[in-house]
Amino acid sequence: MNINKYPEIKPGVKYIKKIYIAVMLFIVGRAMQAASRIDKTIKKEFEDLPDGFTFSLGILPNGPYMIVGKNEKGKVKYMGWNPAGKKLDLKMGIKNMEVAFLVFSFQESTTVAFAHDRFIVDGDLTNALAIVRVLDLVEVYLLPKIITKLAVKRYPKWSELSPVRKHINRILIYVRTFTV
Amino acid sequence: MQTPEYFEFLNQAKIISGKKALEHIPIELDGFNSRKPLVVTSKAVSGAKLDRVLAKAFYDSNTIIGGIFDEVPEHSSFSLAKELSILFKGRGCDSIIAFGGGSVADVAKGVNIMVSEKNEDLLSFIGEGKVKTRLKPFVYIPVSYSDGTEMTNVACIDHRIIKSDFLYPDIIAMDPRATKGCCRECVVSTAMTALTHAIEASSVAHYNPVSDTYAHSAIQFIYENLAKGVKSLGNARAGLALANAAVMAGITFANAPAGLIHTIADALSSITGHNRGTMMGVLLPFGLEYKISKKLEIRGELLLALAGLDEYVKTPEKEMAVRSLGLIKNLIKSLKGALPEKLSDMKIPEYHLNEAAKIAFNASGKKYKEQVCLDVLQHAYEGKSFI
Amino acid sequence: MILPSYYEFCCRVKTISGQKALEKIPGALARMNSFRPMIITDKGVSGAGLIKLVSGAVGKKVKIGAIYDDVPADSDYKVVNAIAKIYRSKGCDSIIVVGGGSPIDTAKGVNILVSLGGNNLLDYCGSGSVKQKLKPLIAVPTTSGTGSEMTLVAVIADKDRNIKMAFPSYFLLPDIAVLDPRMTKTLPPFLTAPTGMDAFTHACEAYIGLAKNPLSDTSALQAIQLVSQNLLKVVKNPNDLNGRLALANASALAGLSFSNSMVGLVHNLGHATGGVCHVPHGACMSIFLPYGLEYNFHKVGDLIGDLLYPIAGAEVFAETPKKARPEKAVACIRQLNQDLHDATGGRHFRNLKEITDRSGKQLVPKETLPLIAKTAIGDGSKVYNTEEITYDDALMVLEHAYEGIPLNRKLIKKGGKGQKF
Amino acid sequence: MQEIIGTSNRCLEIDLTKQKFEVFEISKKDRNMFLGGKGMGLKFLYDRMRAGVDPLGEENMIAFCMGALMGTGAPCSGRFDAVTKSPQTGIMTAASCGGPFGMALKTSGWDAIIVKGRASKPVYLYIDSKGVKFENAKSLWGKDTQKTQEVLEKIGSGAVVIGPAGENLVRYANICSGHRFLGRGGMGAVMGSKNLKAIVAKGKEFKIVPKKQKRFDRVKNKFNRYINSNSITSGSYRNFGTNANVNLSNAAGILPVRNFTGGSHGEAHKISGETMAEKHDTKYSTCRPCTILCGHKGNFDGNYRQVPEYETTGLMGSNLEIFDPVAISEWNDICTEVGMDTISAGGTLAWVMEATEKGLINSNLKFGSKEGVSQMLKDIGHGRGLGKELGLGSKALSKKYGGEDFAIHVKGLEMAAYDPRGAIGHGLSYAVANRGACHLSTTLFTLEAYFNMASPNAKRGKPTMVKFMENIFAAVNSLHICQFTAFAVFLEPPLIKFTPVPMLKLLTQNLTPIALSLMDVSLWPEIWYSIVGKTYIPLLSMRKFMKIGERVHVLERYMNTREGISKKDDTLPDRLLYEGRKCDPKEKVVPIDRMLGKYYKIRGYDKNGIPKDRTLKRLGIVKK
Repeated sequence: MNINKYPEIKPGVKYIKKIYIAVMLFIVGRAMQAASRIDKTIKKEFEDLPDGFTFSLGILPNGPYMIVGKNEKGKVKYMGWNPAGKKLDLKMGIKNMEVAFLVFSFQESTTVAFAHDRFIVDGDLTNALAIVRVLDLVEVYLLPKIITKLAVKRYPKWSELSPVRKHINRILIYVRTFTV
Repeated sequence: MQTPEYFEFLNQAKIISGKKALEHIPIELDGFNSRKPLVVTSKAVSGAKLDRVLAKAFYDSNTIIGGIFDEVPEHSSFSLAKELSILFKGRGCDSIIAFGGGSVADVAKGVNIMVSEKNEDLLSFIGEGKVKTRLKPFVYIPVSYSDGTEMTNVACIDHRIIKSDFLYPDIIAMDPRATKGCCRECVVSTAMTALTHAIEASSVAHYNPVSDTYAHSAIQFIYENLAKGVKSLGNARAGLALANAAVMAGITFANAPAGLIHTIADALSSITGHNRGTMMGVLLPFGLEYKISKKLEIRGELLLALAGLDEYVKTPEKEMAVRSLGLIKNLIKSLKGALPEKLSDMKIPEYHLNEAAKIAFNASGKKYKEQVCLDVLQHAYEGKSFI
Repeated sequence: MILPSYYEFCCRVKTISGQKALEKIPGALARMNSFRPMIITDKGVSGAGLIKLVSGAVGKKVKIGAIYDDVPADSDYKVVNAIAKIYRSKGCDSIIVVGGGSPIDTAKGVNILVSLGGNNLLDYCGSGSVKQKLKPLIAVPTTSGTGSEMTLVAVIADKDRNIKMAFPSYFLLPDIAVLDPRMTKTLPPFLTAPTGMDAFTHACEAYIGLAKNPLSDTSALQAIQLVSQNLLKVVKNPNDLNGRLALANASALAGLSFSNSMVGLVHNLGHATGGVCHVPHGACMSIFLPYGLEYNFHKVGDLIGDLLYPIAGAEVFAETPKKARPEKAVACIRQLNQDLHDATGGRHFRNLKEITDRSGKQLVPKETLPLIAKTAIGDGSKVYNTEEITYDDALMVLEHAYEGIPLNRKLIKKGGKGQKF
Repeated sequence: MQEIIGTSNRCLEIDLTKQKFEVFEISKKDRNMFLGGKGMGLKFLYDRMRAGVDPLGEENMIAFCMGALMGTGAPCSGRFDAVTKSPQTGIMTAASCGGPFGMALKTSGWDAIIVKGRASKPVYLYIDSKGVKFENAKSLWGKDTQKTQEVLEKIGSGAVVIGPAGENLVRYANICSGHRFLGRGGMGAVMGSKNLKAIVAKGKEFKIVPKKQKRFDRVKNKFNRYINSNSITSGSYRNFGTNANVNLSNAAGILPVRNFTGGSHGEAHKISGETMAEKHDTKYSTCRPCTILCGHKGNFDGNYRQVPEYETTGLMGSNLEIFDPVAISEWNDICTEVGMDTISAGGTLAWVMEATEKGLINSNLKFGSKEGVSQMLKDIGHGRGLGKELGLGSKALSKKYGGEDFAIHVKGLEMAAYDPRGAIGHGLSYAVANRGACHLSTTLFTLEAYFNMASPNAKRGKPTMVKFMENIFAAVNSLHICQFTAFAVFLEPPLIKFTPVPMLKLLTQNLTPIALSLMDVSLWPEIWYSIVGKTYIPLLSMRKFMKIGERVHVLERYMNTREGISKKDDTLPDRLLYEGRKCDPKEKVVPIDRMLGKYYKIRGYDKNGIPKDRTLKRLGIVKK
């Protein structure tokens, strides 16, 4: 047998998808930081988390990641994309790039992705669920209703989130995400 | 529902099935601490460019493919296994991915035994239970012509059988891209193999509740999707469902003794060289008819799997077997000629029947009498009904 | 049958079930090249004389290296470390665990330590730390309910820090589960009932859960059928060995099913109630099950309707029109609870109010309900329920369950219509 | 001496069980439809034998059919055919031979004999113009082919005999006449199973004359002219024998080396025809009558032996990595004496050598080592020890011991010494040939690899060429005339001789039917018509002749499909389909699947390779 006929194949990189997901993660991370200051529900969720709590959401095994945490003062901060050298209390990972792309292009909702075993959660599950609730709400703010309905189990009712408040908060969050 | 006296069951594989399943293989392998798999496949797969799809699925991971060997012929051989084991060791691989039909899986299992047991002499493992150590991680990716025997604990190399519980695949990854139908005949023959295995496994004398769960899923999937899969070959959903059925049927088959129809079809196809699955498809209705005519038990749950709950609860218990048979016959009819109606349509010489009955008798360990086998064969040959 | 667009299924456990299944253990060990097993169990089991039974069946052909029978009710990592030390000093090469959830979890932990080396289980904390095949582990369950012989997680407590650590890995699955009716024979009826209902719940929830898949479906249906046909019989006649075996099978099937499709609201509330009020798991399950189904009617009504067949049998199923099936199924479950209540002389509970401990003290006072609801939304099971669960929802269900009245379905907030899998 | 004008049409049907014989006459219709030789033999068996008989059982029949040209003095016409169901492959096999028996039988006044039944004890048959005598063969049983013939020479002028291999039912035992053989498919075992040691014919009782003598002479002269001017028939084959192919094959990369793992070898020149002619002082020793003169005898270290044919040299030489003409000629002689096919024997030996190397079987045979080969060949012939198993052929062996991937056979018949990876059209021919891996079904390798008239790697046009040549050769073997005359007939007509080779290559590849029409096949029908006295009409008669060929070929295929042959059998060994060779930088393999579909289509077979009813009706094989 001629061994050279069957060469080793080193894994390549899907650049376009990677960049798309990195951008999405950046926006979501920034939006979380912004929303935690504007929306009361999100604020409360974060208050219940222990001080100094840091978590990462990313694509296994090589990233990109987004890291969000509470600083000493209890303020939520987007802490960049590099998990190296940070103490992480909770690591949430999507099993691979293709699936991440499915999730971030809203072809598969977060809940379904969870049901399909596509997430790996390392850390305290209770905190993870709090983060999932926050992510759901952030999505409600960031995206139009048609898309968000695909992504979450139950779109908030009027009684829970009035349209007026939603739109005002949405604008504020967008502004804060892309400014400071 | 009766309670079984005693049963055993094992399904070693983790099954992952569905959209982007191939992309999950790197992380699954990582769970076995494996970073460098050797991919074994055949020209049929690389011809459809699926090997490239697989290579792409490994992008953005830390897993290096140690090599894609795509020249496994339809017949598995010791010499090929040996050469592949050299490739495996030369590249320093630590796991095997088999992507393709029966011979691919067989060769991969052979290689796995050689490299894991560190013994070049594969011949010394022939027989049952000669493999004693846990083998390297083994991933199997079914294609549309995988009939389920790949997922069992048997490797058949050069007509020699190696059987051991360690030979089950560790991971079975079904991806719609790989299981899309390739040709009508393939789809029908693999589905028929699976259907026969499932039906026979769920109607053996020893009732096994776990095996039944797999068998019933398989039967239901085939019944609901076969016509669709044959009609439009590109139908990814039907293809995936049929692949699922094949996997489940394969697993039950591994946990149950071979049934009458399987044994006869096996014997006849080994003589004539015709496709075994087609043969099973032709023989299946006649085998069931035989059982009904002899008042042998066919469990009512078969109808449940075929027709669904509503139909099942309405049918009186006595008519269940006949009704199931009718449904299977309808299914075969709906394939519109992709499956011959009787053996004589396959232009099998009639004198082979005697020979096949004899082989079947011996292969079954004298469980199925020669006359019984011959009876079924002759009815199937002429297309004559038992009832 | 529903084929989800993606699913994963794994159950590497070889099931050996039947009368005299224990006698097959030596042969199975030999096939895995091991000849000196260690037996791990708890005091209750050894007190009931079951260990004698096991060692009698196994010991004829294989030398038993050691027996450890002091596993506490909540498995602790220190116990794991201690057992691992004994395992090594006696030169064992495999583990046989006899008991319910706690011993099995402990044994899984021990297996990590003795296979991967090291003296402290905490070194292997976190997912992804166990990445190779471990030593042979044989599980012999003594309760027909938890199904932990079929699950891949080991939950082990760290009492110093007051947390529970989860060790998820497919390698933690036992190699073999041995189901022998002799092992569950001594279980008294008032304990048999809730454990049976536990398995029943696993199966029901697996069938309607978000992560359901074809294999979990069929095994769930089988399990439900086995329980509904045998549970009452066994509770009334504890010496029915065939019934016992059927329940053991049902438990294993349910375990196989729910470990791959996960569970929803019932477990969500059940875990929370158990955690806050220390109520036995099985009791919570049987109480919450009807509510768990009712809560999801608008999303997976058809599936719940399917359950009527295994619960009530073909005749009832055929008589009931399609639309009424879900409600009929729930009614049948309530009836089953009632029957068990009668058969055990009131020791099987129908609602939260009734739950009392041995001294007759009420375990779930009404004031704790908000606390339970708050705990519930932090429980992982809620992810796999088809309908969203918020604090208000949980509280609403709890209040109904407290009284034991059917759920007022107008109070359920509905998000979307059917569920896609 | 009495005269037979044209053909006698008288045949014998001999029943060994009852020790009786009948005379019957070939109808005019059959004669026109199947000529004689192979075609007639197949027709006899088709009419008389049901499908599925045991080849070694009583019900099997063997037909010896003389060519229509035999005895007239037409060039290269001293050949006869035998047809039977092969014990090696379980399907029809037809072989042709140039030994003295043909002429003897024909001049005894018989055009064909059919032997059926089984004698209770060894017999031989004596045939003269009056009929058959059944003689006790006790004294001959166990004697080798040459000694048996020495005894029989005294009573008749030609005989067919079997050696110990046939008696021991070696699956590839052959039938010997003189030093020529009915080689392939194990006909010797069929005779052996019938306890029939030999058939001897008195001969020289009749003289055979063509009906139109003048016309016959004219065609014959033209034929001789072609043969004498062709470089192969009058040059290399005449001077060096068929071993002239060794150097050609080696250069083209189709010489089998080490059980078909390589296509050429540095030492191949040692066994070439040129070397043998030079070193071993070769002289003619051929069929009679013959114009080409390809058979030779030579002096091998003091022993005067028949020079091995190319296939023998290839399979017992290079394929075993042995490059010693003396050893090969010795083994050739052993095979002659015990009476077995050198191609199958060589192929089986190569399989055993490789299986030994891979540890599948225990033997002392090794590639490149002469040790033990002579002994093994004798053991096979006499059915002793491991030799007994080797006598079953490589298909049965590989089924039993494993190693089917390197068992080089098609349908059970071992492959002749042309590796189709260097000539893929020939690969298709191997796969679809009726009797197995037969090189004589078409000799496409000559066009692809030797004369460069068709590209060896192109798939286009190959199915058409295979069909064309199969038809021609089926007709030629029925007519019966030596297949080598095809070189002359194909290559010598002016049109093709003076077309430049590159252009021919382009033509054959892209406009195959036109290229094929350049070849002048008219000589064969013309000579046939002059003998039976029919009027030759140029194009029409040629077409008719081609249709006869097609009919014979499809009839044989149809009979095979009744035995269970279908598409699944029309394939090549895995080694040729999947394994590239080192001598070939591109490591090409034979892309059989792509050519097969086209071939079936133009042949009128269905997708599964079974002749359609329409085709059979068109050819008159079944009634309309």
